[in-house]
Amino acid sequence: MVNINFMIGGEAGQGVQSAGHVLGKILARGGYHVFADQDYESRVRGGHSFFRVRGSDTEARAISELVDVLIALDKESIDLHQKEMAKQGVIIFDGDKVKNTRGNSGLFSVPLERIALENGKNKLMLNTVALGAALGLASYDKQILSNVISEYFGAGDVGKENVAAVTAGYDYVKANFKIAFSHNLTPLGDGRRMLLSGNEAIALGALAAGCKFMAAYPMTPSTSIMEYLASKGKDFNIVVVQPEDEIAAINMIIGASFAGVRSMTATSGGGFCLMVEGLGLAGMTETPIVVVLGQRAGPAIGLPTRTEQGDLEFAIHAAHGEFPRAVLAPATVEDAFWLTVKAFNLAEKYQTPVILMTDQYLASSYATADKFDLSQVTIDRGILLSKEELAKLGEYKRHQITESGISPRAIPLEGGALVVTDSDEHNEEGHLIEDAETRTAQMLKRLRKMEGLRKDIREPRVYGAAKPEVTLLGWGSTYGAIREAVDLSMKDGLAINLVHLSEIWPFPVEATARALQQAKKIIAVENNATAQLAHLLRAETGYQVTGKILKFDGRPISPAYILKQLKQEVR
Amino acid sequence: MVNINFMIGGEAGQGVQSAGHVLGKILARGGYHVFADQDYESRVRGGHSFFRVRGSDTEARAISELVDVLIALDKESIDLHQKEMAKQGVIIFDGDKVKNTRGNSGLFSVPLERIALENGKNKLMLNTVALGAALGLASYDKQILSNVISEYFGAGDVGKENVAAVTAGYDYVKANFKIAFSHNLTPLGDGRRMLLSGNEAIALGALAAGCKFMAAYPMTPSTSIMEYLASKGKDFNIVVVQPEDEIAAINMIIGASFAGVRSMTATSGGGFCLMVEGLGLAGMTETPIVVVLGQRAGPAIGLPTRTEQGDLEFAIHAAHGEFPRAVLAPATVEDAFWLTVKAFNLAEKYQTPVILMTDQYLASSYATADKFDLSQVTIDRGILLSKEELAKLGEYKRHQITESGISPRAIPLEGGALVVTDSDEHNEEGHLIEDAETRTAQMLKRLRKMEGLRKDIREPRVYGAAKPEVTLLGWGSTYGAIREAVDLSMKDGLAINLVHLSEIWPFPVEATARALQQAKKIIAVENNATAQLAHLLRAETGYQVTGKILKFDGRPISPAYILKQLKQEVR
Amino acid sequence: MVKLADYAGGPSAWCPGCGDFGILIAVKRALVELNIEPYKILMVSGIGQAGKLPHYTRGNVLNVLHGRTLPAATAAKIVNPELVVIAVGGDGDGYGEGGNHFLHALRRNHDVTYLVHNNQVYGLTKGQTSPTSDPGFVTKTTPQGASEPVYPLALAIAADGSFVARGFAGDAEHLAGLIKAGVQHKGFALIDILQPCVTFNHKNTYDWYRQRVYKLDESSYDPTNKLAAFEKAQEWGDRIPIGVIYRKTRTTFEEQMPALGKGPLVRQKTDPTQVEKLLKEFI
Amino acid sequence: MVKLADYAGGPSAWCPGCGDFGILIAVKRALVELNIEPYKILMVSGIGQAGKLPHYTRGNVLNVLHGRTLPAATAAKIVNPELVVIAVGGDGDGYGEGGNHFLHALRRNHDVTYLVHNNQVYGLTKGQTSPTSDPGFVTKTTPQGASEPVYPLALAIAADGSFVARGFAGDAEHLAGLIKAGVQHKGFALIDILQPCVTFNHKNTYDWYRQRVYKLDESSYDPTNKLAAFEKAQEWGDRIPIGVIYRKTRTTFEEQMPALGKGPLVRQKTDPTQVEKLLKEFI
Ligand SMILES: Cc1ncc(C[n+]2csc(CCOP(=O)(O)OP(=O)(O)O)c2C)c(N)n1
Ligand SMILES: Cc1ncc(C[n+]2csc(CCOP(=O)(O)OP(=O)(O)O)c2C)c(N)n1
Ligand code: SF4
Ligand code: SF4
Ligand SMILES: [Mg+2]
Ligand SMILES: [Mg+2]
Repeated sequence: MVNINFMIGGEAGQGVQSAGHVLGKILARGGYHVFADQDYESRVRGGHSFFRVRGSDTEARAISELVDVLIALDKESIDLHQKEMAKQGVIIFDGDKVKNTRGNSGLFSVPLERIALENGKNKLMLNTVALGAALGLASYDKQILSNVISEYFGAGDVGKENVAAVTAGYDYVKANFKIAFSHNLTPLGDGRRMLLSGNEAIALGALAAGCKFMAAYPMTPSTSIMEYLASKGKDFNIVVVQPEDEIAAINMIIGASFAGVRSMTATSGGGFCLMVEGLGLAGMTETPIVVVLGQRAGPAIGLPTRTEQGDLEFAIHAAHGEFPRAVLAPATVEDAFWLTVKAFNLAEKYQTPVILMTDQYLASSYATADKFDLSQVTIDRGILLSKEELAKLGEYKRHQITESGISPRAIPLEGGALVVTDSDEHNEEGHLIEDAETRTAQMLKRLRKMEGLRKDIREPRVYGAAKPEVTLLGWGSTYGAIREAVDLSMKDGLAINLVHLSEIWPFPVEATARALQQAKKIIAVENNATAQLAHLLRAETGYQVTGKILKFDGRPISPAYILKQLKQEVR
Repeated sequence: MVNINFMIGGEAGQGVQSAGHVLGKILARGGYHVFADQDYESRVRGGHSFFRVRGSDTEARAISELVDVLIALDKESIDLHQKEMAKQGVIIFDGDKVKNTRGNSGLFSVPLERIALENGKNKLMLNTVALGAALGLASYDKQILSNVISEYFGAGDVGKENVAAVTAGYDYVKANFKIAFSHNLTPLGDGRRMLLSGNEAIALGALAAGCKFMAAYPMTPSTSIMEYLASKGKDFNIVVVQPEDEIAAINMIIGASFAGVRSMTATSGGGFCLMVEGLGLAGMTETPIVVVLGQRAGPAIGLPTRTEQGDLEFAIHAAHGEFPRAVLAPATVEDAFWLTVKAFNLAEKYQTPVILMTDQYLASSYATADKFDLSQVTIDRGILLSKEELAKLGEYKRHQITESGISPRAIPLEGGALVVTDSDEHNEEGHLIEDAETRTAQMLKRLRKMEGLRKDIREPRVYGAAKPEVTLLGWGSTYGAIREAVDLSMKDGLAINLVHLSEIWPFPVEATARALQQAKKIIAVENNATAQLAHLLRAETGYQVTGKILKFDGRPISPAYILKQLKQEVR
Repeated sequence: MVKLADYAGGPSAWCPGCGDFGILIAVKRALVELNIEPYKILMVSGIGQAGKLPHYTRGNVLNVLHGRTLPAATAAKIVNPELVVIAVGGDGDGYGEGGNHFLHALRRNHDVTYLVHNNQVYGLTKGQTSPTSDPGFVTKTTPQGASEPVYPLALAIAADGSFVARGFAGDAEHLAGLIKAGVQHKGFALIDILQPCVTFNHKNTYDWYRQRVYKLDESSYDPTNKLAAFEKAQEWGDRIPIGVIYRKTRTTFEEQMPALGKGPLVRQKTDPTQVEKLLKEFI
Repeated sequence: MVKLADYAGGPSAWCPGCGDFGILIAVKRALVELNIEPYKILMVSGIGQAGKLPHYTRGNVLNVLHGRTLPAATAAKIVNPELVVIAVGGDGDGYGEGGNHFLHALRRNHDVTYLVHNNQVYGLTKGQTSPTSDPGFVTKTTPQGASEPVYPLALAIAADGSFVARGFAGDAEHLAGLIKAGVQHKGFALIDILQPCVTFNHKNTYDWYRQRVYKLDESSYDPTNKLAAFEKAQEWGDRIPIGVIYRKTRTTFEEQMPALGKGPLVRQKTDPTQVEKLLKEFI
């Protein structure tokens, strides 16, 4: 099994991120499974950031913590990450620039800047040189390297210079690194997998689902969704508005959806707080909307560029009053695409808000995925009356009471019928009322939609031992890490399995209870401090977890962390 | 046992509310226990509203639904409430004005307007005439009548005219009502009880607790709290600001509290939604604030003048991220006073937000209460360093890590030390940080405060049979109604009890489990559609309710409603 | 031809004599005179007495939250520029809770007509101060008297609003004319309407307004001069101008959106396979 | 005497060359020249690059949420008028997310000094459009170019702000003068500061500003004339005025509050038994 971990470390502004991204692309092009994540501070220049890229010949679902090749763009990167190096790991650094590295082992100096200047004519290309050096160590296919680099930087001069730089880095290592490196990366297959981040997958999902309107206010880690969609505005007939605040954003998408198009917003916890009243409005007026909630470490501003799963119970209970909603939390980049599509379908089918929960980890991690089969994308707009149907109907009632709780929808102007809705409690016609009977009938109607919705929620994923001694319970972005921890533990002889939810509300009560029936020890694994899924699980099923593996320092949960904690839980 | 129920019905603008309030005062002055509630539409004139006043010689904790005397100021009041009349109930109406009342029984016409014009010189005083008539029926003490009326309307002409009007109404009935009326209300004792509403109790509690700053944006049912406090601004040195919106309100009280004074806001669900981000800011910066959340029927605007308990789980989980908070929900008007005081103490002791949950029902219901013993009010400002203590300390760290999680507080300028806090994760000094260790330490520090807080939460109230066959579980404002239902059921021979929470978060896990240990059937009684306390109970204790008595039509739960539903649950 | 009867709505819950009735009549008249059928109208309203207006006429109606009319209204217009979008709210709704949206809708110049029932008080919640209450106005929340108010017209001009007008509920005919002009104007049209609240505002009554308002006459007043308009917008006291205070031609937000090139978004079809070309970028 | 060293703060996380450094220097200088000790200062800041400023100097610091500086700052001032309260934020923070508070703080005239680091872009979130981005400014969220901006100075004048000024981060000395004047001004003092963002705004650079800014000279420009000030506030393009654009004496919010009659609220003692007299009203 081939499995190699690269890390690129440096200051914000040194191009750590783009170098990491290109490295991922190069590995993916060679047929490797790639998983990459990033760590950065809430600043634009300086500080310390790093990007980890794992290449593997089997599916790579998380980062493993031991680094085989560290590209250290500054001294701090060596100091901070030395302890994470694998036994035979190599640290590539620029000895011309970084001094006083005595006491560190595995160091290999490459005159990055000098080579960049000589070959790329620009010292900023030292990243590219370093990539070449790193891949030279692993004797990677040189042609793939230059292909990807030239695609990335274009066919012009910049592209050519970068190809020269990467090649020179590669050659330098080949010529000067004399010891045998631990990994030899021969390309596998033809490498037609995509490499994309959680946010990119969501943006693509929104386009595939036919989202036509997005209003959002920038907020890490969700900003890149709106940025991506804005760049496709003209081509895909989607309007992206950056309004004055998040309150405007959610109320805009309600207006847009009422006017007839699929609409979404994306934010993080702080912005979501401001959207809560609008969420209730969507619930009351039965307006379909999709809200992406990219979690980060709270409370308040917290650690704005770091990850957490601290908002689950908030998302489920957000807004005063009671109304149906769905809460989905993709496990992987692929899930992010498909659940975005599903979010739009559920929102329109049940005419109610759907919250798609990610976190900084999933949003900005890159993973390889088979190309999405777009023919599998279905668009279910729910009961949406055509002009002809409306004409036949005669009188139209926006909030008609039905058995399913779903009232046929009509689009203002387009259908010719008058569409009336109210944020106050209203009658079937949409006009405000005060009486107890109509109120009760409309409440029950709306809440009945939960029954249908619940049937559309998929069961938890169950993975691992059939007769587990230990069951790990997780949700959302931690899937990959927990699954890998299960694999590793099984190899160690532990009968362990994973029960993982990516569609959380309405809670799949029976399916989850069934999945836990065999469980002896249930250990919640969550990227938060209070084990929110465990709390919800008990409320919904009565199952109580016996242990908790938690992390709330803004950093993602890794397989290694789970294993370490597991040792303490299971003795 | 004396127990009489009055109802005054009419359009908004006809003075239903003030008449009802005066009636309550009159009964209270005669030594009766009074409970009164109101029902009104979201409009200023017209529509239908009513005010119910119950007088009793034992404690009156809720409205009983059978009306003994209905003062119908319009025909609609007769039509709507005829069915609620007690067997021997009397409907007082103005036969000169209201025609076509055939088919209705128990009607007694009093020429209200004519008497008002003759005695009060103003037809608007017909309310007062009607009060006189109603109390004439019950042969109430005439002197008390005129005393209270003249206090209420003042010693001037208006007062005198009203006294004349009430007397004339009284006399008219005495002269013309020939059948024996079912109730005879002889005054009891000296009547030194207060009659006040939930909101008035909260406002008084805030003043007693030394609240010096309130910022709030008008929202039913909480507006009258700010209105009361504004009227006392000069006398009690409290600034009340009505800012541009609720976001400003909560951020203002955070600023005010940081600057050193006890601060509060009050709102309803919609406004609370907008405050959620600020709530998290208070949690993160460890700023004590008190937020009154007066619930009304949601979602969205819902039924803006009507009651509901639909926001419990929202309040407990509101805001992204995880931080300590307390959620208190007064059971009675007395509770409203004492829990307001407690809210300020908890907020300052634990330096975190406290949410005081009421609802339209409690906020605008009136009840008699023994005069609050102000000597029992304690002010616990927590660890607040004096100038001297700070000087001794040398270096001051706003977010010092301590065993209790509580860091000593200092007031900017006043203490001389620099007080620094940040909405980002921060170190002990209050400056923003990025590292995992400091983050974890500060999270744990903040969450440790929950341990102390939990100890300060009182146990559930338990009332009724020692060995119950049935246990009713409730929270907040429904206490009176449920307790009365327990009394009535016990009389019917059912072994039943009540377990009631008015301090809900941190959830009193052990005390509640203990209280439920004996329970065979647990029936949740909640003024909402999804039984939120029941959900929370299961999450916290594992106890699952066996039945639910719910109501979500915007109207309060009455003892009679509980009994009726109970028959279906317990067969 | 559209008739007044086509705009007959449900029974109202306003107080007898409320200025809102005059506004309701003016709205209906304007739409009838413009010969617009109800199904082409979308009225988006906030919460307050003013926010109930759409229920008392006919059209598509989206009644939203307190203060949030403009985001919903402007987005609906983006999605379907063929809808005639009218936003309606009160002074608290629009200049208090919704002040930020007001500012930004003005600058972005969405093609929406915005009617503000400005009674200088909070009506529905029973008489608290409003951002437009006259200085010193005493209410239960401001026993010391209100602070200095916001100046909606001056602000609108400062924000480069493209149509800034003031009407008076006591003159429905003149107001109807303003509403017509507002609807016809391409861009954001603010019509601030002096609206007596007979129940809670005993200062700014019908009489008080009647004694003061005067109509701007385009023959002697040029509403395209920004500086003059700013000065005119300050006039408040003995004389209060009504009419179009400021007018300007400028690009609307919708015109700036390349995505609207193929017509209303609401009529664009979705074909998931179109995304195929994007997927390739990730390989 | 207070020295510059008394205001030495922690290491900064701004980009080298950022205009924020000039502002930081100006703030420190102004406070030193005013001889105010750090413990008397309360800096309330929002979220953004600008919001970090208080960490780089010394004083009491309340760093709040994005857009919420003014509510927190103004309330702190009400509670303790002896505090020198300075609010700090960015253009997105203050005119975008916080636009409503901006409007209303101006009209209420709280005695707070408000510094807006106006780099015409969102810095901390890496380069999106801002409400003050020049029209047509292309960012990742506005590939079609930004819409018309908000005009903070014009708005502030329209809102009857009592001190409206513009400074330039590239001229720390002049800016320090403005900050001093702002702090000394009784009432709300807005200082909008042109601040080059060397990383994300490649249009409005140091050079771009330097070529355009000129100082208003009180000998030839009268900042008390509202109409002239409104006109001056419109000037943007080849020439951009810096200095005090508008100034007016008017009652502060604190002065209107009867509750402040006995001195700062923070020093008022609490005696629960005082409530006894109120309880009687309920009997
Ligand atoms: C978020 C929120 N805050 C407060 C309210 C309560 N509320 C309803 S209407 C209103 C003010 C009404 O005043 P205005 O907008 O001037 O309208 P008017 O009734 O005077 O026409 C308020 C504060 C609400 N519904 N939602
Ligand atoms: C409610 C909320 N929305 C969004 C954000 C994300 N955010 C942080 S700073 C910022 C904008 C920064 O721009 P600006 O205020 O102009 O400050 P600058 O960084 O340019 O100095 C945003 C959108 C946030 N922290 N909170
Ligand atoms: S309260 Fe005032 S604004 Fe509301 S309906 Fe009555 S008169 Fe009109
Ligand atoms: S991104 Fe711009 S505003 Fe932020 S620190 Fe860098 S240069 Fe300054
Ligand atoms: Mg109003
Ligand atoms: Mg900025």
